[in-house]
Amino acid sequence: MEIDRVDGRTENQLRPLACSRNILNRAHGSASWSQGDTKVLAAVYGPKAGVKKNENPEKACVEVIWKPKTGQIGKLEKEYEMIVKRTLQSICILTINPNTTTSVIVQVLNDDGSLLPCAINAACAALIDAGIPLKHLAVAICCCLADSGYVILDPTKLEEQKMKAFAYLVFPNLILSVLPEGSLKVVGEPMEHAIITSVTQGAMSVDDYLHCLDRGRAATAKMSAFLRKTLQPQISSDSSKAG
Amino acid sequence: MVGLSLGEKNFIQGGIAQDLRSDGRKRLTYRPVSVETGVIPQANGSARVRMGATDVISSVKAELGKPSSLQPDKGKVSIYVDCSPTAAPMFEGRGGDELSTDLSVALQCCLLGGKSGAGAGIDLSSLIVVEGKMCWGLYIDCLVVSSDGNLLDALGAAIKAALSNTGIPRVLVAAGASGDEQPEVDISDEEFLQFDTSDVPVIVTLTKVGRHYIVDATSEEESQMSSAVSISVNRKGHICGLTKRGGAGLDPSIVLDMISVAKHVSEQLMNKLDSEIAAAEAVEDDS
Amino acid sequence: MAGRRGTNPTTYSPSLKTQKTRSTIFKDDWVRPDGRGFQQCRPAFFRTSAVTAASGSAYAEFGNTKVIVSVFGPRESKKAMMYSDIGRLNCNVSYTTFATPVRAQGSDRKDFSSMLHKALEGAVILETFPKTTVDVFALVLESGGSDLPVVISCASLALADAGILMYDLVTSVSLSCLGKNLVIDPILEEESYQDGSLMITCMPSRYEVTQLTITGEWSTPKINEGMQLCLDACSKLANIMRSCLKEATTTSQE
Amino acid sequence: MEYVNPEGLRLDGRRPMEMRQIRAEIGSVAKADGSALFEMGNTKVIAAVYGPREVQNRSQQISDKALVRCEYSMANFSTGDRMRKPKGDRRSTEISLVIRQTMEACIMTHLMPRSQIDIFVQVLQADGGTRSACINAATLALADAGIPLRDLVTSCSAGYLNSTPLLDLNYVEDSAGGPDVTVGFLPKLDKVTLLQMDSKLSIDLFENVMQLAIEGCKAVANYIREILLENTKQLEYRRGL
Amino acid sequence: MGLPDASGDLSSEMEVDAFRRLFPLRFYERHLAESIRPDGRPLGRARDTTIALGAVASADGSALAKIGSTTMLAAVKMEVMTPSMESPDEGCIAIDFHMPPICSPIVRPGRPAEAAPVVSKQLSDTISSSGMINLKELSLVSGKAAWMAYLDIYCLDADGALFDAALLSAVAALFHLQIPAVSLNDDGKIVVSEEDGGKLEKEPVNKEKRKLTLRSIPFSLTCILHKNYILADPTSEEEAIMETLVTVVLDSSSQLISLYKPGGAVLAYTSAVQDCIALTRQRVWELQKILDEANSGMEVD
Repeated sequence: MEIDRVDGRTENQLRPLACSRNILNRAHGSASWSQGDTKVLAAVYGPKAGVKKNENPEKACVEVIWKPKTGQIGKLEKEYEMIVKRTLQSICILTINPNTTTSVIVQVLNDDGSLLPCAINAACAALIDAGIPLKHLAVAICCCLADSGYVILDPTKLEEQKMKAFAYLVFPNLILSVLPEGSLKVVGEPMEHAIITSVTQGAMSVDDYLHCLDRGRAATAKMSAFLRKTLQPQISSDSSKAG
Repeated sequence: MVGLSLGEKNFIQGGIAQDLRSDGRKRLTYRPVSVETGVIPQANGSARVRMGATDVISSVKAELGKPSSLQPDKGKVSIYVDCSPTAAPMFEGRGGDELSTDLSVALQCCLLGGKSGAGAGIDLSSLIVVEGKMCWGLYIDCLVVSSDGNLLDALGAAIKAALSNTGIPRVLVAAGASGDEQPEVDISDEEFLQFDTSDVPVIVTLTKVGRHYIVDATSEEESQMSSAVSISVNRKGHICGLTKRGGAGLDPSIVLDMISVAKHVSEQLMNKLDSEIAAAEAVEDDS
Repeated sequence: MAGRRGTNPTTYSPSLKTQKTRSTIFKDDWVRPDGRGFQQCRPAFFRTSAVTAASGSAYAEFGNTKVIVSVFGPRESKKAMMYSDIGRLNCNVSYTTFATPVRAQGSDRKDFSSMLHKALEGAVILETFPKTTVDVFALVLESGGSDLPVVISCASLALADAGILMYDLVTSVSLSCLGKNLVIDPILEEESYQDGSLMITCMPSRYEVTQLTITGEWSTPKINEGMQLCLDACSKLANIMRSCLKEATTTSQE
Repeated sequence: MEYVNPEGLRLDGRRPMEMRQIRAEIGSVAKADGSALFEMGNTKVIAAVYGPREVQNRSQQISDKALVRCEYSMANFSTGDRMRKPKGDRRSTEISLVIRQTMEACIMTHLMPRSQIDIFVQVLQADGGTRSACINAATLALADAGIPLRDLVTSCSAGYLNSTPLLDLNYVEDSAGGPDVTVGFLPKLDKVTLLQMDSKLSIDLFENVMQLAIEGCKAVANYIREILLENTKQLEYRRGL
Repeated sequence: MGLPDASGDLSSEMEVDAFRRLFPLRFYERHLAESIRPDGRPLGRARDTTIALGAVASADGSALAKIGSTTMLAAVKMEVMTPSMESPDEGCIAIDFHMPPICSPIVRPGRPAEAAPVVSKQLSDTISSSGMINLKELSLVSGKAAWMAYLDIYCLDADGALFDAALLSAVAALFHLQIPAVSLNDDGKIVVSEEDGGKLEKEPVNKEKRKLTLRSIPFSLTCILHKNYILADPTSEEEAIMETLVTVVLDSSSQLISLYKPGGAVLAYTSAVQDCIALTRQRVWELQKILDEANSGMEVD
């Protein structure tokens, strides 16, 4: 099937990825992540002493502040804050630093489609940069479904508007599980097949959704490889310094 | 916040029971009232009223506006009260908002009459310029500068004084305006309409301490009250509004008794205020 | 996406703003819009425990006036306030956007909140929950006139449902002065062209007035008459509320 | 627009170096520990001081000096157009901060550790120079409250319009958009403690204008001293000394 | 999970209520192992659901929906606006979800609940995604006037599955909505036509009261994922203890309108997703029936 994408990509092709970390001096961890023209900056502060509001003697607390490129914070930003927060909570090992708060500030630099997945990727990279203990990585992607039924990945803003429906999906990615086996595993399905987060908009059939899942999952393998590649050398240099 | 010792509390209560209050007054005597008018030159009318250590400023600003479609033959009056933090540190920031709203509501209830305008101190139909099209809106802003009890009475008196000080420019309506358009008007710089404030009621607050009630309570006395009833009475002796503060219940017969006492006291207060206002106006004219 | 909308455009309600002629009420044969007698209240309906999430709650329906009150607490005070050996009562009254005939934006009613507080504080035995706060939150689902009295009566029922100790139930009734007539428990339409109003809040068994508000011009005998009418209605209302509470306890025991 | 006419007179008839009439009154808020009313022409402010007293919010307590707080508010009727704006807008917050810093610098806070001093200034009428008037009123109120001060801070503003340095701008001159220099001055120590300027001005002109404002401050200081002296005499007299 | 042994030892000696408060997770897991929930429901069963149409007389359309004790009141008020330049033939629908302080102990006046804007956004996304309303039906005079439907949903009692109840009440209120009959008056304003029609109205724009044609109605089901269990329609207690939620919205023609899983500690495997969708299919059928019954009940009256 031939698909015309404005920028000449094939249906499975992602836009060029770029990630740089440790770009802010004052933050404990920071990263910027861009997919084509969509660019998000994330900063992590913490773990710091928990404030009274979200104090929990057993678990660490993650709070997310979403800063839009322009304008005021509305319902959309509140929803994104909540989704990013819950997604990050699921990958952090919260029991290590009980009664602390980790703040993640997500600053949108430019929005050209797939904004939420881009922000989740940036936040995840920033958490790694800050050295927050994680269970595994989270890799996010946007799948778009056109009227004719074909699926494209990582759409631009223009494509998002033209499409019938789209799904933001976040998948886990890990090499070695640090958690006890069995508590997460389901017979017959590897963990990479599960989803952390799913947000959809527009009507689609259930089969289309499952198709999106497959395609998104395949693409995230590439993204996570990229993420690991970008983060690896710095980690080794850090440890050599420490050593 | 008034922090009083047990002895002080007993002293105040005992004094009231014996009709001799801490500052030497009888139960139904007001503190000296002083009125100063024209204190805010930018406003159409203003007055500063002091009752003992209570000090309030009231200003009246008139703006042309459109009457509400429900009452096309009436002007609009609104009253706002602001408690300055100078009066008490607890009014800092938003701390004075609650009291401000309470006082605004009580003043509106006491001075502006019922929904249809019956019993209002200000004749709303005199504010109309062109029926259904244009009217004066009176914005009465009050500021509590210093607070030593009995704010409502002082504010009521200040509003009455400010209204007698108010001059509203005469408006000449240019002919030929019809239909939807706003009529063209010419606002006079020289000619002013004075208000007839003889109908504006005065507010008398009776504060119940122990078994007795007193007028013009100071803040120390107010801290000992069980409840207080503010009654606004006009020159005809009719009740124009009533609100109650304080949680303690009152027997209905006591309420009626309080009303008759308030009527009696209001006459004295009204006369005293009128003479003070006249004196203040005379001073202002001289200067 | 079709639901794309930026700032909402300005809108207006197409309802007819008919100028009610007040003159009709001066005629001798004037009848109330809902056909009640001048001294007849609307049928009152109460139900307790309307909200499970609250410590106590009540729903009240007087004609078209529908109100829910929830009581939370006694619980920790919201702000770190000064030590107090008596409890605090915190009241809030708000309206839904569709409660009034014209859709309203600002739904919080500060003035009603403070009136509700004044009406209740005398009846609640604050000494029984020192240092803590009892929150009384009211939501007017639909406004059909005499909103505040209904909120007050409903709130006292909710407090009783929450097991907060009170000296007595608090009931409240208002009346409107229309020309020479005194009509009790007015509906929205009557309130809009009233000459004066009188609202009484009382503890019927103790025969004590906790709150009284009068607007408009009144002569003393008329106040007398109005107060008596309201007090009688209050005690009738108290009976209805009491039977509602009794019913609730008997059904829960079964 | 012409702010200085050929005869050398300003819009309100003053000469360029002339201040508006100033008037002060001590003890205008009976319940406060110290209070004063200060007028500069049509600008009229009231300041009230509460303290030194116990710190209200424990977390703000400072162990070796007093906590100074300030709130600036404007009455609804203080300006020509009636307005109802929320409390704590940016301008009020900024002026509160300026007044607080200026006053804190001259209060001997180390003498009153673990205590709190509240300064509340209320603008009754605004006609330019509210900042200066507030500082002057606050100084008087602090002195009235008997709070130990290093010196009496006084403040005055000066501007530069129609190539003329002008002392003590009123509202019309203030809103002309020209440079506006506000100075806070400690007369005994002969030191400037507050200096603010909007718009731009060449360095040598700036010195002239600032010097003019300082002269204004000195004049205010003299008046304030007189008022305080008078007040003290009154107090003595009342005590029968 | 932290202290399985300690709780295990104590559980035999402790009262049920105390055990429930101290070890809520263990308490639930014991129930789940027996395939039953503390309120007596099987895992996949939703709570009793009722809909009452026309609960608010002052609104043009309204409904009260209850799922267990979660109660939602939704009402639509119609106002007139000038349509935007891009779509002169379309009206607009503004959806807002409120959590007044009465509904839950965590909401206090002056501080809106965190969940309220999120649910609000989810509702407007779902309703626009489903395409249930043809915005062209809300047009009055092309380019001049169109309806703005204000749909406000108030949560009266919050006990879990807020979105499900809110969507149900919103859909029911739109179902009940009757667009008033209006006409254009001389000033170019839209006014309600008078019943007797005695006045000389310029032109009736909307001659008689009419209902919207709803194309396909979306219904939703929220499930909790915990280990390998799927719990349909959670209460607020269950939501607080087990945090991973999946909300599936399907419309009457079984199209997937939304699959919403905002993070959470438990990962959703494809099989679990399919199970949730299957539960929702069943629930859609139930809800459709309840809505039809509520409607026929209205018509009988």
